[in-house]
Amino acid sequence: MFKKVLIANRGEIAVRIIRACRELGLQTVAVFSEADRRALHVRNADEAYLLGPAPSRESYLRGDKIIEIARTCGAGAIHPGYGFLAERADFAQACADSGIVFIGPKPSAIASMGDKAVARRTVAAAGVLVVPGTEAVGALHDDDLLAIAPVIGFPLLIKATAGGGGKGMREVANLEEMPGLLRSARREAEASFGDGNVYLEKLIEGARHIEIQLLADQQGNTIFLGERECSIQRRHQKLVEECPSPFVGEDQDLRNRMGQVAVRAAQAVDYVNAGTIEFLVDKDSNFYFLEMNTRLQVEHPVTEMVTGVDIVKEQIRIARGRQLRYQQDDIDLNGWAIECRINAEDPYNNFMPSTGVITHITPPTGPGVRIDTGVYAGFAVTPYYDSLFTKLIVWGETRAEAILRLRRSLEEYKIVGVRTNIPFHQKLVDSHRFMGGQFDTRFVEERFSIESTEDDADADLDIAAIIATLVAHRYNQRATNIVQRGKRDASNWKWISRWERMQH
Amino acid sequence: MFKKVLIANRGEIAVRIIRACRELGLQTVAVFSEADRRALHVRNADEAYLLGPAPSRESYLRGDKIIEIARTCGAGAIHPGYGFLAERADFAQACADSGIVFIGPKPSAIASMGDKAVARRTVAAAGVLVVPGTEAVGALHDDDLLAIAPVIGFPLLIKATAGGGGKGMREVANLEEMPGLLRSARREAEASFGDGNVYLEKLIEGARHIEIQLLADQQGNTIFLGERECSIQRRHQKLVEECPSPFVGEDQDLRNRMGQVAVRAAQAVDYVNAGTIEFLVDKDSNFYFLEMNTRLQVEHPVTEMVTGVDIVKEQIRIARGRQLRYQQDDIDLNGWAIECRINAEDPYNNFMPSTGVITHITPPTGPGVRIDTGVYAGFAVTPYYDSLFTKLIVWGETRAEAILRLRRSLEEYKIVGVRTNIPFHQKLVDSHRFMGGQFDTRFVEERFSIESTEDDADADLDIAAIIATLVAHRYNQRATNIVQRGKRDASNWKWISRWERMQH
Amino acid sequence: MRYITTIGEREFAVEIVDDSHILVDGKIYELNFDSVEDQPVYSLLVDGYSHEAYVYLVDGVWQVLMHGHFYPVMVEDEGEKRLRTSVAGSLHHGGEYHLKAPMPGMVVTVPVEEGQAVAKGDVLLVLESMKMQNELKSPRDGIVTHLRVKSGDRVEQHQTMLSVVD
Amino acid sequence: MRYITTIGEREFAVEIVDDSHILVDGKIYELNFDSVEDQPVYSLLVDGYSHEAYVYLVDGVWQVLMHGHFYPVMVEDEGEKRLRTSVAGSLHHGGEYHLKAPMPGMVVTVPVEEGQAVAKGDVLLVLESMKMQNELKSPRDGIVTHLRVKSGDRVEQHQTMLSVVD
Repeated sequence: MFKKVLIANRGEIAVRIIRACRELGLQTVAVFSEADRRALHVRNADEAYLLGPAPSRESYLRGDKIIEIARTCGAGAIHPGYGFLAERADFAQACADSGIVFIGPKPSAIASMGDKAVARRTVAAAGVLVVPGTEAVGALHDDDLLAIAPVIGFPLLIKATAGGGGKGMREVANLEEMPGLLRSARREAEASFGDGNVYLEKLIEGARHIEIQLLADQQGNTIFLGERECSIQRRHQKLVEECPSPFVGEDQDLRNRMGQVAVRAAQAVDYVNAGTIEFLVDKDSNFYFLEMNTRLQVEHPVTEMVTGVDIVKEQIRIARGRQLRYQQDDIDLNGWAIECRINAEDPYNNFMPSTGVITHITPPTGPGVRIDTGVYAGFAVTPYYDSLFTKLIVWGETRAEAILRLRRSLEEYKIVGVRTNIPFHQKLVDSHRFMGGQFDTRFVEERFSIESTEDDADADLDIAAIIATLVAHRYNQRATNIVQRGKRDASNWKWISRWERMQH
Repeated sequence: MFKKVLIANRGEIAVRIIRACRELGLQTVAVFSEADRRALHVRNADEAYLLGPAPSRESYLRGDKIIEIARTCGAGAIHPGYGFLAERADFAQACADSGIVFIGPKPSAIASMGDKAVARRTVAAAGVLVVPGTEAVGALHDDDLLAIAPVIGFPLLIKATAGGGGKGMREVANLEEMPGLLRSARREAEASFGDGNVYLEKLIEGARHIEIQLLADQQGNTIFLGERECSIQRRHQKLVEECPSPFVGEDQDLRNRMGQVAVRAAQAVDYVNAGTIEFLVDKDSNFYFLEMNTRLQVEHPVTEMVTGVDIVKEQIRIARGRQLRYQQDDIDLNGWAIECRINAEDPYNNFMPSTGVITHITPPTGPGVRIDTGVYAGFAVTPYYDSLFTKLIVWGETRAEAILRLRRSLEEYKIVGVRTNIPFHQKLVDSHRFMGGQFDTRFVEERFSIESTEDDADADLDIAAIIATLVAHRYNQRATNIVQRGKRDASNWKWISRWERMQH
Repeated sequence: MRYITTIGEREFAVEIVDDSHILVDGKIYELNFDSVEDQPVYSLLVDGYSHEAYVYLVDGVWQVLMHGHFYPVMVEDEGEKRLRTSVAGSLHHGGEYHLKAPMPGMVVTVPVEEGQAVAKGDVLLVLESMKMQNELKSPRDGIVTHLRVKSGDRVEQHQTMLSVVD
Repeated sequence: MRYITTIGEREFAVEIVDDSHILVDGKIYELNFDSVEDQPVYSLLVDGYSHEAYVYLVDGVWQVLMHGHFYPVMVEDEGEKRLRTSVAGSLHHGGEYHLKAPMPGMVVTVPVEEGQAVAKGDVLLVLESMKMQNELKSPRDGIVTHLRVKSGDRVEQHQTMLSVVD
């Protein structure tokens, strides 16, 4: 069986997968774009090969080149991570054709679940409820979609057929605005997946996004590892995930029913390896199949911390033909885990992406804290890839303990050089509705504002004034000194570069 | 009950305790010496007060000043951490006299266990086996000790009566060398504890150091949280600790017997709060009481990771008068944890302490990794305090998985600015005896050498040569350029400061 | 040194007495102020309390990020403050708005043309960065001028892409 | 540029061809070399393999710390190498040994006196740092001279505390 694994990805997930391989005694091969020579996955891997220029199309999406590298260096398997080539059936097939193990499901399963329209029909046929929407096959024209929309009813969602992660997704309130939204959705889908096809889905209001993590081996055993709550989203991008879901909570019956339906949906496509079934759950605990992600999820760590199962290692073991080491009865949920996605974006400037060299990091550590990251102090965050660069995951015996631990971790976390959404998470975690577990997928956009004034902020107004004045005072004094004396010596250069950092 | 806790300590343990307080919703007060203004515990606490100059005697050992600060700022409790004032019965008493809760045992229990000679008599009276040695009370003169030594038999150990952590401890092979060793042991004990008294103990050869973690509440419940293996030591300083012990392993009977004896020893002094009974265990699984540490241990995290109990939070709950949240039957050992103490010392230069500003840290992260630290990039490690500045703790489902995870974590861990003993840990973890769990307390000093040539080191000789040559080449080129052109501009200054760092 | 420090509606009269004392609205504070590793992270101990904040200077405003809250702060001496207050009215209206790239990226589409009238909130340009498409909107009514980019162009941070005038 | 690079008994003839090629004992390697954040941590990709090392320059020796192993490396051009080899004999013996403080600390005790004869391995001085007492021993036989410290003194790193001569 394979002894060397090529990781066809970058960032935190490439680092995560390299770690799993190392801990299994497997050799690791990184691939990288010109922008990523200094990236952590390149530093940590045993081998590393250049793919091409920074843009994904010329590097991380070059499946042909990646397979060629794997063959040349003798890697017997490829782990695709998430994004990029992870859900491309043609890539999985090309691996198989080259005698390389694709660490994931069979191409046929990726294809059935990857085309969201096919997926809906397949699972519906297996007796799983789906969210009402377009059921037609293949590429639908705008005319068709505009005609079907009123039948489904507004509000509805335009979604990318090849999609995921909120890319190419648009909410539509009425028929009038639909043509414009179709255009921008197709444009984004084309840019993200190389496929501009879209479909429609009814927008279930007040719904939660809850998903089931699955593991399936080649021997036909399929188990589920509890659920994850992923309702905290912005622009259809998940921001915070939990395991278990505060909505499911003690309702073991609901958990089991969702799990069993998820297993049935996976079995309907002969699913092998790790995968996730996403559901929308309404207030009355009715749940509807949304889509299946035929790959590792960003949020897998919360499940790992609560079940004790190392999902990435299990993926590799499955790909090596091993039987699952766990049966359904072995899976217990122990405690509570919450993940915050730390994105390079400015929460005070409409979440605009932020790039630059990270000059300093003080990470939170200590009991119950896990960080998955692809960066380090000195690394440059570039505009070419996703803004997610770090995940902060905490575990507690109870949800309350996990939240308190998250609060102290977010406060401890210092990142300088790019703006991050850490302040967003701090405000969110402090909100009463989050603490109470009372939120749906539209909570962040409709009921939450980072700008909202709160009592404790006012209390520190004088402290903010003092700090700003002291910094400004130092700045003025130093600037005067430099201008007056024209002293551009070593210590002043150091100071000047520091001020440059400050104005980032 | 108290709502604000003063932490009478510094470094990683002060940060650890602040975290526990925060996660319990308690206010925190740090104290600091002039050398520690920028320390992480000062940054992380809600309040922080200066104690005095850098030397411990003028700062962290100033119990009077600490109590005064606690009273002034309204802290209702003091957590002493380990070291400094943690095992000073007079300090615990002074807290009580000032109406401040000391988060630890009663002064009487500290006193009985703190005087090692009294401790030995007390637990022997409770039916616990002790290591043979001096049983006399009070201060023994050198003449007495030299007379008793041949009766106990050589080799033996001189140990500080007030001691712990290997300070003031000396091994004696014969009577001739004993007077000199007594002098140096007393000198070190005096310097470390302000008490030069020593006693003698037979050196049990081939023994392991295995200890039992205890928790006892004010209601009279005492439980043990499994054992820890602490045999990997150098100069009687622990370097690596595990939970469980590979020696005890599956021998649940031995574990229970040790645990029950430990509980009995603690109950003999009406013990309350967290504490540890240290045993020496010989090849035949006979175990002898060594001493009790009446405080939190450095190595408590391995127990936390395997039992899921947050020991520091439990200490605080106990101090608040709460009943233990666990009964003996609730305590399961799940998986395996190993801790490496990361010290600022140079393993290639006889483990000499290393000081300086830490300019860069890339910590290992990801699944199953915990770091407890008091430093960050930019912080100066000074010569005033212990060289332990970080603890790396890993968890795995099995010992094998934990070791593999430790290997990759040590390799990932980059610390620049001070030399660390990380390479020592890397070599140790790779040694066959460590992997096989076959070692006693003298293994590191007698059977292990970091200098030993190994095959894989030779394999990389050419790589080392290439890297050194490339760095030297860059250095020469740049130096030539600066000297020739006299260009001391901004970019050169940056470069010069970089070379200064390199020559640390 | 005396400053007038403004956060939103609140104004503070701040006097820096010496290295460890500051007077705020007549009240004296004892403090210990330090930066963390020459980074724009500051540690302030004031009357025993420990605070830590990021401070950035953006377009003349000190942005203080502390305990998860964001404070835009103006720090001025009396002369500066007077000047700003007296000219505020005349500067506020009129002039041009320059749309600068908030980050490096690629122009996806420019739905406006030179000379076109736009209303506040209209999309001027779509910029892609980090795989997200960001719609940049007009903060005011006006006419599009100086359109310097087209779709497919790569732009640097702070690069001016177009302007909107009255 | 050509260098003779020595690790223990092994000698490598190294020629730096260009930015991405190096010749070692006649064998060509393709490489990509970079430092991490201007720190003495270097990342080397050579023929696809990824290596990372700390490199420190101490007393003219390049200390390479890689994958948990320590390599003291001499890098010289041919002239330097010839010079060192030819004078090695004369430098090796005789002269003075200067005991320098390996770290900042406090002198606990000085068990030797000026003019005293010491043997290799004898303790010259006990230095306390980080709560540990470190015995500093003589690397050679000789006579103690230039004793500049006494117990209780604080010393800086690299400060010469005493010498041992033939």
